[in-house]
Amino acid sequence: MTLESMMIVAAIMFCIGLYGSLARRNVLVVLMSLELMFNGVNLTLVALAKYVVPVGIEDNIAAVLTGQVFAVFIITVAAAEVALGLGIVFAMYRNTESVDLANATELRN
Amino acid sequence: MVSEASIWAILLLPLAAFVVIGLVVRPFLNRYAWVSGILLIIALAAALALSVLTLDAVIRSGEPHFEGRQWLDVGGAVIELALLIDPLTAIMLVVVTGVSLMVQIYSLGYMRGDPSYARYFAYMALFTASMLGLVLSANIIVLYAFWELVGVSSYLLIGFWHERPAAAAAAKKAFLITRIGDVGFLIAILYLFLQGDRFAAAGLNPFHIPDIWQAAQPLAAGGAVLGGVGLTWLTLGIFSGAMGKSGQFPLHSWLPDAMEGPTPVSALIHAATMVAAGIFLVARFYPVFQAAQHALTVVALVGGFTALFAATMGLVMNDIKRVMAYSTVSQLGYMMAALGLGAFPAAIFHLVTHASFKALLFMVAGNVNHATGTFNMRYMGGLWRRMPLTYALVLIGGLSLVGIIPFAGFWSKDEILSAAWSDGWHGGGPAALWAGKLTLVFLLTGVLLTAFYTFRMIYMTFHGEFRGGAEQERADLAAEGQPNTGHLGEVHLAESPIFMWFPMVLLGVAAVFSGYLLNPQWVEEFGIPKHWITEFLIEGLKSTPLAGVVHLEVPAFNRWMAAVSTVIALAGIGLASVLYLRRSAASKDPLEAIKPVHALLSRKYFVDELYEDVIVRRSFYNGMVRAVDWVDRVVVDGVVDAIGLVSRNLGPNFLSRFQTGEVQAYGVALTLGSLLILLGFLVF
Amino acid sequence: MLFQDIVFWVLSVLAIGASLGVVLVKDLFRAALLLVVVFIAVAGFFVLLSAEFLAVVQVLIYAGAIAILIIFAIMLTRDVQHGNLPNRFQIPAATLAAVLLAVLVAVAVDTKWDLLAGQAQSRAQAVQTSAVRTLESPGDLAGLERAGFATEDERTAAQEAGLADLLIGDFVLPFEVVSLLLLAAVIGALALVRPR
Amino acid sequence: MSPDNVLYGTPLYRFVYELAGMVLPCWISYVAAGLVIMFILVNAVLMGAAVFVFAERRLIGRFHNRVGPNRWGPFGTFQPFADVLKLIFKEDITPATADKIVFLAAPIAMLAPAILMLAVVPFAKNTALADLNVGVLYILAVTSLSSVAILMAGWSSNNRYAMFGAARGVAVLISYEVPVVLCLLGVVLVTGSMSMADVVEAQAVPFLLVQPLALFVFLAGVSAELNRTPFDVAEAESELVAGYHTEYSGVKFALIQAAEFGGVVTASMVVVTLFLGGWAGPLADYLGWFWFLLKVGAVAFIFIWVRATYPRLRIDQLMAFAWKFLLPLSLINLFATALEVFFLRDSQGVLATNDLWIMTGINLALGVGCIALFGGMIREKIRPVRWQPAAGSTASLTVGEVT
Repeated sequence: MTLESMMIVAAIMFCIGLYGSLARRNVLVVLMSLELMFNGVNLTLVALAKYVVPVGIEDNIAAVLTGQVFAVFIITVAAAEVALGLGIVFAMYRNTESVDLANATELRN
Repeated sequence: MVSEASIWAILLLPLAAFVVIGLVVRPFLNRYAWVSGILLIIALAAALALSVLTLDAVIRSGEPHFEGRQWLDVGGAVIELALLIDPLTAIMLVVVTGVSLMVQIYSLGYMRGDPSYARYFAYMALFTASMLGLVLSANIIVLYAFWELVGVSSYLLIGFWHERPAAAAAAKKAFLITRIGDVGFLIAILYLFLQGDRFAAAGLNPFHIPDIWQAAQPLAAGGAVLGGVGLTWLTLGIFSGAMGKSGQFPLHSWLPDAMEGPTPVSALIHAATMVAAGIFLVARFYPVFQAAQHALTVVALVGGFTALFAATMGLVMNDIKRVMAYSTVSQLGYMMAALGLGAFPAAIFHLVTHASFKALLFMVAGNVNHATGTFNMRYMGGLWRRMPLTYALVLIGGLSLVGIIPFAGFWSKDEILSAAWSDGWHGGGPAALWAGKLTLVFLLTGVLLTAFYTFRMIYMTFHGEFRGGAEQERADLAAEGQPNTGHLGEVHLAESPIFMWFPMVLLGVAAVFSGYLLNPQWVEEFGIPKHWITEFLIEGLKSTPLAGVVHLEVPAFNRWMAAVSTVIALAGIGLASVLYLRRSAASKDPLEAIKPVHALLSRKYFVDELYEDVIVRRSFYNGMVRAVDWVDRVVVDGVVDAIGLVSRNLGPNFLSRFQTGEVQAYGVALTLGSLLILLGFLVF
Repeated sequence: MLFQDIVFWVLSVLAIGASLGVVLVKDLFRAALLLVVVFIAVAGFFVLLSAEFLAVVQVLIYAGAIAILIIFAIMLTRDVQHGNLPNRFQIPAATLAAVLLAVLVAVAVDTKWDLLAGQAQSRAQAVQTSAVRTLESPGDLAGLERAGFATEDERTAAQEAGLADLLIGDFVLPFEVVSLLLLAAVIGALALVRPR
Repeated sequence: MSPDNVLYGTPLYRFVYELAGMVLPCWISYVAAGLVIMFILVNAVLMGAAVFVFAERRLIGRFHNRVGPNRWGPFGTFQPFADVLKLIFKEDITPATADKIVFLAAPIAMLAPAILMLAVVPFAKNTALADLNVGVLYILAVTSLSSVAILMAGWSSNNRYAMFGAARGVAVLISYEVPVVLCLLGVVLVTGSMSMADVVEAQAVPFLLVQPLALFVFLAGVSAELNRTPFDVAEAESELVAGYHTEYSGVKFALIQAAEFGGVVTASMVVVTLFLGGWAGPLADYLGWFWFLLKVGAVAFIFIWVRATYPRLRIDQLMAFAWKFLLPLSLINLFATALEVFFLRDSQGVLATNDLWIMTGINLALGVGCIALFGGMIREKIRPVRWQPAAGSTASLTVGEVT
């Protein structure tokens, strides 16, 4: 297990998520794919925090935790995103009886 | 010495009362609204005690000096939260907290039963706190902040009964007109900001008030940062702020309208706080003004003219509070004239005595209103039998206002007149000398008119027969088919409750004694040294780094001037007695006989019309706005139309093809774009 | 390193396989369950990366809350069994994702990372694993010494290094902003789903 | 050798690993040691569940004024094994319309949290399988997984009742998670650490006294999360035909039951660790496990007692209880604890025993006061509502009374 292998796994997860969020009709699958992307990013951050020399470590050993702090923020933002995203999904489902993103084109032209 | 904390407490106690009333009592405990009045009175009593301690400390051990706390550091301009405790501040603290305390006690009775009881006291607390902050600030920016807070809270209080259109309009008017003056003040502050580099070169802070004093002094005193035309305009800018707040001509017109607020508010605004703020501001910057003689000339002329001008309008008013209002404007003119004439201590002295007797007079008006339900003097009369105590108090207040020996107003007014007579000021050229004499004439005429309108007011209100009060007025209005203005109360002729007359008695005592005892003219009395307040204030200036620069001397008691002014005042009283004392209920106002003059005066010299019609409607609407409208329609709209034309054609025909509305299409494009950037970054 | 390698490979296969499942499985409910598997696998990765706190938070928030919400949303919509259909961007999206993956892998492999070496890494690990705990007992201090904190000062610094200090110290502004964001999200979600 | 292994600090693991390492290759001994640990854990949970089931049935019997199972073995001790045998040999039915894989996975997923939770519980000094730095948070995280399992069971059965039961169960779990997390934060604040061993060490005064409100909220929240009466709306037999495990039978049903009763045992262990001083007691170094088991028995008895005493709540009452009663209480507790810790701790951030006693005094008073206050306010909400039939209807129902 090295930094590179960790980052490659994270990149694969990110790209699967990217594919899912671009190529699936169901808005719930898109949301789940977004979560995959978030997880890939988090994994990268934590891996970098573990292996790479952080800025400012000469002054403060706590600098090795910076990546984890970022991950905490991302998890929080992801929670907020899901809450809002599902709210939008419900609103959309209530109005159009569908969760198909291809139907949600009211902003066309 | 007093501790810094206790001085901050003077400011913070009313502020805390405001916060507690506004955030706790009003939203949650509105059933127990009486708590708010008690709360504010306790806070103010404590503040008054601390103020007296502060004054005592300043008298005994000189000015305390406290280090400021840095608040902001904006682009090199350091703004500090600092206290400036000099004799002027110490006296103002006692006056403001004292009068405010009396007014609050009075309000307990006057405002009883008002649905917005807690809101009233919250505003009052804010008002007092901002005035105290204004008095205490050593930094001109902080001072300006409190200055505007005073404006805001007066707006709130004047418009307290905001459901009445007249009150709302009056509040708006007061706010707007004082704002016109404040623009000048703001420009002065900005000018100081621009001079920041020069101040810094002299090691001074352009916003620290003692530093500004020093900067205005000649080179010998370590100043000379400010000078010449710039200094004159700076002082005029400050003066314009003072004009707005103190209701000097031509910005006086808001002040009589401000009577729409509750009467205790009028008492507070007109006695100790808002209008005194203008006088205080000029006094605060007095060392600066002194370096700008031309500005002082302007101050003296404006003050003198206002003293006379307002008094003439007071002659014909029928609303008892409006008489008081014009009287206040006129007395403020006296103070302003005294400042302009170099009699800085006399102005403050008059401010103190005026605070006591004018607050008293307003409370009398409140009592009268309480009894008759109206403010219109034509429906009063004969009240002295029913309200003997109020009558006695109004006599005290009136005689003090007129300036009859030995009441308080006599001593202070006399000092102003002596200063005007004695050329007690320095450095003015022939023009300035001429201006001084002109001012003296204004002021002496003002004495006559003051005596006349004061006793006209007393006679119309308290003598003769009772003319029916609010009920009669309501009937008359109905007969003329005019709408009821909505604030006519009920008639019950009796003395007011103890909450209302207790502070009045205290103020009455002050109105009798504060004049001589604060400033004994000949010998030391009860341990109070001769010319105490005058000397005290002058000492305050001399203890600053400006010693030797400020030339002020205590004018001796001028018995000729005293005699002349007394004679003139008695003449005014006599004239009023002749015309009004034996007047029958049915006869018309004798002054209405001189038709054109009466019309001119009762329409207030058409100043409101001038503002409304000529300035706003004609020049602004028809001139400027038309021009701007043309530019807007032709130039601006043309450009907009052109842009619209282009985009209208570009959008549907070309750009809209790309907007499919499918979020994933955008996502693909986004990914493609960022991928291209990434690849470009990697390759190159 | 053997143990970790085994675990790493198992977790990798699990995470990638489950991710693919999330995107490709027809049945939405199963996709959501596979998402939970991904989350747990990522939590396992976090443990491997000595971020225990994050691992637990990952399970608590992602698997315990977010996944549940998504499952509820899935159950409230129609066509769960065959709900996961591709749209017309399938081919461009797959191409783009593949190219992006290639680029990312190239970057990850190609970059010369400035790695923590030897002792520095064991120190970093000691700080990271104890990121949410005050180290006081003699055993803890001995552990720190073993990790390479030789002097008293260094040990004190390591004891005091914690996520909480960073969150309300250096990162207090983002922290507050995120809390504001959460509040806004809660209000926004309520406003969106309230019955009209 | 790997010092990075999470489990490596555990003496048991190291012992097995080194023993196996003598004869086996390195990586096999890793796996073997891990398997041994798992074996112990699973069996501990299953045994705990068995003992608890027996105790519950006997005690409920006593509460009902009857005898309870007493046929097989001394005092009927073997009864649970007989039950298990019966369930194993019963036919294992999977509904035709069920989602087969998920249906199979759900009982396993349900048992997993109970087992995982046990990994951080210290039975005696230095006996936790993994003394995680984040032990308390770990417990919360692991319990939150069970909601996924319940949803799996409910959804895959393809049955209305099962689905309703699952939805209710998850709603209850999510709602009660909030006060539980908040009240555990109080414990963490006093301890200054999330490690379970540290929590035990820090209890110079049992947190039963220092954090009475937290204990109350935790007990209520945990019994709701475990679907114990009076909070068992998710599997209410009389309304939902046993809720999410309607369709389960045979071994799978046995697993679900084991998960539930094992969950009660592990929850009791957590309560003991967090609030009752864990292994602390006279001669704790030698008799720690004894004190621990004694306390666990006491807490488990309380669970049984509550079950025998209170009727089931309605779902809206349940939600009101969580959001309007437990949540404010836990917030008050958290706030009060934070203030107390802030003012009482010394410069090192440590609380002395005397400080704990001070907190005990304050918190006991606060707890009684708050429960009295909020209890009065919530009573209005929880009180049974007499349902007024519409005009013309002859039906007369009573909603919300004892079921």
